Order: sequence, then C-alpha cells, then structure tokens
Amino acid sequence: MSKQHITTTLNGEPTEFLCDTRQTLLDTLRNELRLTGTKEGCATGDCGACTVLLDGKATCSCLVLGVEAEGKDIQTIEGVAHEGELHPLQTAFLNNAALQCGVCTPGIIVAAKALLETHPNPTEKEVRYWLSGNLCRCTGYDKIIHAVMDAASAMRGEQP
Amino acid sequence: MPSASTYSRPSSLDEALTFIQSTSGKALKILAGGTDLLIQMRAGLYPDTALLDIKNIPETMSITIEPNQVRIGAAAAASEICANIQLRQLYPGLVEGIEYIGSTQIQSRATFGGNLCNASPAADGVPALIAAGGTCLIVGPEGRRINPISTICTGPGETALGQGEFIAEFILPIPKPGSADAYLRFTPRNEMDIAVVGVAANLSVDADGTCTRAQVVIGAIAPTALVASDVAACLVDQPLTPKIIDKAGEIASQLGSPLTDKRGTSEYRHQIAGVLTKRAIKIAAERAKKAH
Amino acid sequence: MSAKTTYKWIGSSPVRPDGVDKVTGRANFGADHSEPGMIYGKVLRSPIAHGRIQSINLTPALQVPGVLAAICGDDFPDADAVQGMSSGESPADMRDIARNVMARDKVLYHGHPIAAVAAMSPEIADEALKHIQVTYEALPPVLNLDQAMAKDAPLLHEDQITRGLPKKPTQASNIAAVLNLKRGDLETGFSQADIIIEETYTTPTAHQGYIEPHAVIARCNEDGRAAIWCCTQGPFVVRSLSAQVLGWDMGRIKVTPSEIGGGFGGKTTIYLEPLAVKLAEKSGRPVKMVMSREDVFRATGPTSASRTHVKLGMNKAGKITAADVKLECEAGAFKGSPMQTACMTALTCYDLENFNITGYDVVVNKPKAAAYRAPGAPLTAFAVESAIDQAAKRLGLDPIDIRLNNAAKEGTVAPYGAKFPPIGLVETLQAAKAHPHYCAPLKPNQGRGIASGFWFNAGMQSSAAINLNENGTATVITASPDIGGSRASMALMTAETLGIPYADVNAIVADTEAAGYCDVTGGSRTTFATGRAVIMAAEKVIVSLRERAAALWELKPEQVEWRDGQAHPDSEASAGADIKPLSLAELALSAAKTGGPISAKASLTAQGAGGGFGTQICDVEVDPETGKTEIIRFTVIQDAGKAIHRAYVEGQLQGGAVQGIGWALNEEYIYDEKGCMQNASFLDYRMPVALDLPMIDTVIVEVPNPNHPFGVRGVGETPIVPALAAVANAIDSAVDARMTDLPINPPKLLKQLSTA
Amino acid sequence: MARVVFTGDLIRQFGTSELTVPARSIKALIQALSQQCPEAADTLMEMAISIDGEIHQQAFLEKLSEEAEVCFIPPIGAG
Repeated sequence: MSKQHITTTLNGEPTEFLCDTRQTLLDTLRNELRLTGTKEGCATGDCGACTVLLDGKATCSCLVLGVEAEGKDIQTIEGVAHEGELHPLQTAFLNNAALQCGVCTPGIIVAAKALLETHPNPTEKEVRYWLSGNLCRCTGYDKIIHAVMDAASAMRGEQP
Repeated sequence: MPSASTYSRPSSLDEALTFIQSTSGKALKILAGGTDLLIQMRAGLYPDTALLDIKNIPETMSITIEPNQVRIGAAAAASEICANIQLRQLYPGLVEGIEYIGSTQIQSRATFGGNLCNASPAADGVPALIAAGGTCLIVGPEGRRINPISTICTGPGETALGQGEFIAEFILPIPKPGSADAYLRFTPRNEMDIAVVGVAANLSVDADGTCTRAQVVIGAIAPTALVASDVAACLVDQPLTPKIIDKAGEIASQLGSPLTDKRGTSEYRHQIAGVLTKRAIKIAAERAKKAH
Repeated sequence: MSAKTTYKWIGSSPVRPDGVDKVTGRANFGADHSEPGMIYGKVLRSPIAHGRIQSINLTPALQVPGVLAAICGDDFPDADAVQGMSSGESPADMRDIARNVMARDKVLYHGHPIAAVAAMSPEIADEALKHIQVTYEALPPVLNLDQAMAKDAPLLHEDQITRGLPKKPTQASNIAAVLNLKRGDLETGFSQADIIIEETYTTPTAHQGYIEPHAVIARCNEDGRAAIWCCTQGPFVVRSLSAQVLGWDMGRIKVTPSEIGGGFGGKTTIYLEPLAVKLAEKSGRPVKMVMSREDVFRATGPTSASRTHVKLGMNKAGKITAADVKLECEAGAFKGSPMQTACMTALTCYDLENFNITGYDVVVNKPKAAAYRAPGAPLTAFAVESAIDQAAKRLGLDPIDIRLNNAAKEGTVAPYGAKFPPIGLVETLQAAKAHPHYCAPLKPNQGRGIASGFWFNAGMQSSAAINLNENGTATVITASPDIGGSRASMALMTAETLGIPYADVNAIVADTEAAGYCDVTGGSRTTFATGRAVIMAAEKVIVSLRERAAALWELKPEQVEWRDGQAHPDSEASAGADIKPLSLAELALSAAKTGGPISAKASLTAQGAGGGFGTQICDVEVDPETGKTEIIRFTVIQDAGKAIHRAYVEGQLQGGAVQGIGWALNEEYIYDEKGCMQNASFLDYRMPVALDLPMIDTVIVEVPNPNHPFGVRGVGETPIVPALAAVANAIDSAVDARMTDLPINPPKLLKQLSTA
Repeated sequence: MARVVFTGDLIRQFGTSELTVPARSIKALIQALSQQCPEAADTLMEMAISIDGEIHQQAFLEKLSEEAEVCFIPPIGAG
C-alpha cells in the first residue's frame, strides 16, 4: 500500500498524517488520527453521520479520499466546542433534548454549523432541507429542528 | 478499498496530460466530486486503477459568464454552481437539475462532469445540460475537441470518451431574450433519492407567448437522457395553452422504454414522465414570458 | 412512597448527564473502541438464500499474508448441544441463535454467515474472504408465506414440527407454531352485526434502521477469560447468549456496553460477538468486527412481513359484535416471528365478547426476525385499526366515537386473559377528540386519519446501586444501556427520592462485572423496572441515613424521619430538645465516624408494568397526479402513567411515530426471485428524511400505574403501533383510496387512483 | 382451587383449555401440572402467567387465593 504524506489544517491546528491513496478521509480521521467523533453509518454518503467541514463546506468524509484533503481546512465535531466553551448548537441540542442515542448528533451539529455560518436566520423548511442528508432514526427530527432554530436566534444575540 | 495505486492532482491541463501519458496502458479513472466513483470503488470496481483528480485545474473549477457564452468547469462543485446568482438567472433549470443531486453534503462535491460521465440514465444534472444545447471541451492524449453534450452518454455507465480523455468544461450559449428552462424530477422521498423520472424543458416564447423554440429532455426512461423531439415539435409555433401543454404531456407519457426496478414500475414512469413534462413546460413558459 | 402528585424534579427536562460527551463527539460507540494489538475480522456470507453446505476449505484464506485466524461452523460446539431458551427479552431457541450466528449444515438466507477471518487490516480480511472455498447444494428458495405454507413447499428445517395444533402433527412443516385466542361465539356475534368488514392487509419486511451498524471488539486473555466491548441493548444478554453459543461458562466473559447508536429491539440479540471471541481466541489478538450497512440490512433482524385477514362485525350503534383475525407472519430463517404478541395485541384496545384470533409463525429464506419496537403489534394494529375506520365510514360514525364505544377500560378482560388494572385508552381518545388538530379545516386532496394502539410494556429483571460521595453527591450505577436519555431519568428518580438536587446525581452505565444483573433496555421497561430498582436502592440509602442521624442524636432510627433531603427527629423526640435537622451532605461528610461509606443496592423482577395505550391523529396531502403522500400534521397522544423526563418522553412519542410513518409510506425490503435483497442501502431503503416531515406534536396523558412509586408506565414502544393505520386512514380520507398493502408508495397509490 | 386457562400448545398437551387445580402457589400449581403432563414442564416454566388479571413474567413463588384465576400466556417479547 503506497502511503502519501498529507498536510492539512485540522480543527484550526496544522496537522500531518500518512494515508493510503484509497483510504477515505473518514477512515483516516478515525483510525489514523483517533478522532472517533465522526461516525460511519453507511459509508455510501446516504446518512450524513460522517459529516465534516471541508474548506467550510458540509461534506460526507466517507466520500472523500484522505489524499484529497491535502492543503484543505478540516473541521470535525471535536473542533466545534472552542476553548472549553460549547458552541451554541451544542448547548441548544442539550437544552432541547435534541438527541436520544446520539450517534447522528456529531454529523448533524457539524452540518448545522455550516448552515448557520451561511444562513444566520433560516426558516424551519430551510433547516429541514439543509439537514435532509443527515438521517436520524430516534427523534423524528422535531427537537433537532427546534434546537437549530434556537441556536440560530442565540447566535443572532436574541434572548431565548 | 481495493489495493492502492497512484493518485495525482495536477494544477494544469498540461500537467494532467503528462500524468495521463505516464499511466497509458494502465487503468485510469477521472476523479471529480467522487460521490459516485468512491461508492463504486468501495464495492470493488476499478481495483489497481490510477486516479486523476481534476479539482485543482483552473479550467475545470471555474464558472465564467462571458458576453456570448457561459463556461462551467466540469469539476465545479454543485454548491458553487447553485451559489452563482447570474448563472441561476440565465439557466434556472440547469441549476435546479444539479441542485437536486443528493444532500447538502453531496452538493459540496457533486459536479456536472462526474454526473454526466457516470452516465446514469437517471442523472439529474444531464437533461437540462442537453436541453441548453451546450457543448463540452474534451481534453486527451490526442489533443482537445469540442462535442455536443448530447453525444457524450452512449448507454448506462458508458460514454463516448476515449482512453485517457476527460471533460474540462461545459460551454453553453447565452439564452436569447424570451428564453428560459426548468427541471423537475420525481422521487418518493423529498430528498436523498434517485430520480424515478426527470424532465428538463428549455424554450423561447415571442412577445405574445407563442413558442418559437423548444427542447425537452427526459431522464430515467431510456438508457440515456431522451431528447423528446416530438414533444418539442408539438410546442413550437403554438401558444403555450393548457391544452397544448396537456398534449405535450400525453406524448411524453408514451416515450422511451422505462424499466421496472426497485424505484418504480415502467407504467408508473410513463405516467410521471407525462405529469412532469406538463409541469416543467408550464414553469419554463412562465419564466420565458418574464425573460423578455 | 406516598403517591404525591407535585414533585420537585420528576416531570422536568434537565440536561442529561452524558449529554456533553455526545454533542462533542467524545462518547464512545461500538466501533470507536480500540485495543492494543487489535486486528480486524470480516464475515463470509452466503451468496444464496437456501442451500446445504457440502464443504468449506479455510486453508487458502489462512495462507493469505496477514491473515491470523479463520473459523466456520465446525469451530463452535454442535448447535444441538445448545439447549434451552435464551434469557433475552425476545425468548428464542438457543439452538436457532447458534445456527443463525454461524451456519452449520444449511444456509437459510442470502447473507447468512458461513465463515469468518481475522487479519492485520480490514482490506486483507476482505481479500482473504475471496480465498475461502465453499461448495453448496443450492435448494429452491422459499420467499413468502404462500410458498412456505404450500403443501409441497421445500422445507427449511426437516425436523420442525408445528407447535400449538390440537393434534400433534407427524410431518415436518415450515409453519413453526400456531396460536389461537378465542372467546364467546363468532357466529352469534356476526348475526348481531348490521355490517361486516372483511379485508386482507399486508405489511412488508422492514428494518429498525438504527444509524449505528453492529460493532464488537473481543479479547481473550491467556487465563481463558474474555472481554467483549459492543453496542448492545443488553450486556448481560450478550454475555449469556455468547457463552451458550461458545459453550463457555459465562463467568469467563465480561461485557462492556458501549454507547448504543439506536437499537429499537434489533440489538437485543447477538450476531458478531461469538465470532469475534472465537477469532480472538484463535489469533491471540483482540479482534474488531464492524458490520457494513449492507450486512446490517441483509443479515440482521428485520421485523416480519405479515398478512392479516380481518372479519369485523359491527352494529349500527358502532358496537363491535364479533371479530375474526387471522395473522400469517414471516419468521425468517428460524422460528420466532412476533406472531404471538401480534395476536395478543390485535384486539386489546377493545372490550369484545366474541372474537377468534389465530396466528401462524412461518419460516422463510430471509434473515431471522428480531424484535422491532412493540414487536408484532403494528402488524395487526394496521389491519384492525384500518378495518374499524372502514366500518366507521360505512356507518357514518365518528372514528373516535366508535373507538370510545368499544374501548377497553379498567376491569376489561384482555383477549389474552388478563384483567386490566387502571389504563388510559379512553383518556387518550377524549384528548384526541378535544385537540384542535381534530377539527382543523382541510383543503382539497387533504385527509385526516386516527388510530389507537397498545403495548404490554415489560417488567423483567433489573439491579441498581447508589453510592453517596463524601460531599453528599450520589452516583447511581445500572447496566441499562442509555438509548433515549435513561441516565437522566435514573438521576431524576434518585434525586426526587433522596431529596437532593438533580445536578448532585450522576448516573452511569456499567459493565457486567461492575453492575448487578439487568435485562435488556427494551420492552419500554427501563424507566419502569430499572427505575424501581433505583428507587428501592435510594430508599435503602435513606434507611442508612436515618440510622446515622439516630446514632448522632442518640435516638432510635424509628424516631428519625426523612423529608426534603434532611433527617428530622419525629415530633415526640424533638419535643423539648433543640435538635437541628441533618442534611444528606452533613451525614455523608460524617459517614466515616458513623459507620463508614453509605451505599445501597437493590434488585427485583419488576411485576405490574401496566400497559401503554396511545391514539394518533395524522393529516396528509396526496398529489393525485403522482400518488405521492405528504405528511402535513401529526399529533401523538399517549398515556405515560407519569412522565419522568418530559422532553425524552416526547422524544419517544415523536421517534416511534416517525418510524411508523416510514413503515407506512416507503420502507420495505425488495427481494429478487432468488431471495437477494435489492435495496440494502440507506439510499433505496427509504427512511424518512427531515424534509419529509412536519413537527410531531405530542400530548402526554398521565393515568398513574399503581405498581410504580411515581406511577410510571413504559412509553417507548406504543408510539409506533397506531402510526401505520393513522397514515392509511388519512390517505383514504384524502383521496378515497383504501390501501391495504404497505408501503403506500407513490406507484401503488397512483395505480389505485387511476383504476378507481 | 385455582381455575387455570391454557393457550397455545398447552391446550393440546392437557387436552383442554381450562382446568381447576388445588394449589396455593404458582410453584405448587406448576408442580401439579408437570406431574399431570411431564411433556409440558418446560413450556409451563417459560410462559408468562396472569394471576387474577395481572401479568407476571417469571412468576413462581406468588401465592394463590382460594378462587384464583390463572392464565398461562405466551411470553411477551419486547423491542
């Protein structure tokens, strides 16, 4: 297996790793870099549990090769909280009981983070459209959508 | 993942060609968005295959609106294409087509080049590309050539591209005043689904609403996207009244040889082709009237 | 505990103790654990749906560089030696579980495990699987009820004699069991009927659809002990089932449950665990095995496809005079479909004099059925609740009134013979009728449907321990995996009982060596049964605290009362003496001086779980040109006895209803004629996505269950039961199309509309 | 005297769906029934039992009142 040396920015820090040219970014994050917060639900880009931000864009890391991340900026769930402070989305998910088993939560929070960075005041429909690539089987999505809307208003500085 | 082999991400078309020459004789696959290719590789296809990643070449990544044409890089991501306001004004239907592909996450990667060359009969990006009457710049060991987009797909998973050839960009005409397109697809779920049927309508109307030009292309009812010329014929020189549009839908529902598979029966695809053709023509017509 | 009605903590919705780990990605699920020196295991699965294994040659695989172990059926004790019933909550024959985990003489479904290898990398393991040489004698696949029940049908099990028939048959059959429940006289009942509804309803094979694939890591130590880390609903069940399949003494196995990425009943059994242990034993290395999504669909417990024939007699006043229900249920490769519970719940919402319920458990060449949220109940509820709606329509009666007219109440004798204690069906129907949703206006092509449902809720065995820390905070320890926020409800019940703040209680889930025996988190039992063990443990802690206070005050323990988290001398003892109450924290601080650390344990077989009833209102809009159904409004009304963590009870109601909606509209296993599943991916096995649904409104009715200190009833499973019929009834109301075969996908509905 | 109601295989094994048995506890009742029909012994222990209308899983030591009504029902699986 020929391995390539890849340099990236991972959760704000310069990070280098070796990965086989056929290894997905998901497997690289989980097996080489020990960041197991990004989950595999299907490995075919249909469930969104492996969502990371690649140059700021919500992306299924199971459909990206590790070598394609050369020179890119990667953000995973482990980078969402910042200096000991939870991100408003994380707080909103906890306060709204917007997770039950929690396996889809990392992927949804990362995808929602990308949404709120580009749509600070999304409608319910826009949130549902944006998150349709993130399957959840436990919650029926209701409290997840409420949590994202709450986080959006908190980030706009509105009192809950 | 099957056994590894080389991977290259050239920064120019020429650099890409030198890599292609270096792998001639060996299996080579072009990697654009990868949202189809990586799934196929994971299922064991293309083992020991060199990968040419074309997402670092200006021509394949850029979207440029020129006075008399529009150029869209074959590896430009759907999310970039959908964010381009000017492009959406010129070709709303074209943008709707690629916007349908997969989820937000897939939109960050999916490309017109990948969608077309994967050659799925149900590809959402293809009907509007063909209906726009566009051409594409093909680059390969024997040099460059320009072909109509409609000639690229030759069957499910098959294209007319030769060994070592790839599409660098798509070139579309600037639509004339009074012209517009629209794309609709049907899927049981609202998202994350493969089209049971997809219909692109691209037409022009004169000042009093008579159709002067029409092109209707239907996906998922034939081995490749079907250019429904007799649907177009039924519209040209006609005022786009409900009666005419219904007739167009009626014709559309007889076309192609749709399969029965896990996504729908052939009889159902015929019916839906008719319904979506009517709806797409109606939307394109309304947009065209406003585009005077 | 006097049944107070105002509580300090019970009924609130605080943040769960494990929440931060789950929103930051730190929480470890099945595939996240690693062990030093770990290698990777993969399973070779049958490419055919029905056949006899003639030979397996593992040697070529062992010769692939990097392969350290390879196993097949011969590496396990003879399945016939594995006797008895599993202790899992879906009682299954251990011999069947052993033969499902690894095929022995026969392969019985496409995807049935035949062999497994362990290698230095997943890629090498995949490669090695291609080198295993297997020869089969292919047999004709049996793929549906008609094929299986046909007279000359190929037999899956030559030794399977139908159980439950009046006369014991001599011929083997694909019908594994028959169950009959009857009361009164059908003919008399039907003679009193003004109308008779007779219809056949079918539901497809469907999967629980948990987002986390099955995953396990196993390690065998040199001293013969084994450790298993896996995502499961029941670590003790994994220990007991794995030990029996391996032929090991279960004391040698320690199971540590990881966080579980959804189960819904599908992770109450075993698939990979014994294979990983055997590969670890043979290779001397820890072995990690993770299923692909395709494996999960092809080879883990879907729920049964079913066919239910209903004949319903009703008089003009809307009283059911007779009901004849016949259910045929696909068990998959081995007996054990949820036929029995489907029969027992079929008519349980209604007080009937004359009924006959017959159920058939039928094996077919499909994966062995496992429990899926109120296993069996949705199958017959879809049929009966649809038939009742058809009757209401024909008689021009309101569908809620017709249900109220027949509703089971306290004292009603259920079809399976039990007399109901206090239950809340009537209250849910009245709440539905009074709800603004029920009378909201509808536009063209829109329709409204309602349906009711029931689930028993299980009790089973649970244990809990509570340790007081020196600073007066408490740790509550159970082995009930936390799928829906149960750590929070354990902490709430502990805090309420001890009288200390919720934030002072941390609830953890422990492994099989650190916590007392606990059955699965399933059967909607955790908050009820494990909750009762937690409360019993807390009450024992209070006894200790009163003893410590009594000792400090030189009183007898009986003279000390416990209120609001403090020890108080009773009125007689405190008369004339200036004794200040002692808080839990003060007593914990002085524990060393008064006898040592304060902790308590409690275990029980919890009886009297008390059934859970629910009623749902569904609004749909149908596109008549494409046959597509859009859910535009949905309200779930359910009796929870007492909601402990309000938001997570709502979450169960919402999640269960949405699984029912998916089942009604688009979810199904699609097989080809050779028995190979065609849609084994999340793309083509269409579960609802966020854009497919509106907000799911919930109403929690609270008719207390006398058998729980706070009145708790299970809530996890009932919400899926009514949803299938609620959607079907709404579609009929919208476009006058009675769809009796699920899923009601667009092609089927458009065909019905075009022919109507 | 406990009035016993059978379902499923037990009806065949005991030749009837109802029986009265002198027993003051479930343990005694199961012993009496197992003597009467040894083939049913295992099944009796696996089944859920409703005593005067209340379902008990794993019932064994429960006492039976004079006119107790006992019903053997299939064990309740759960998801």
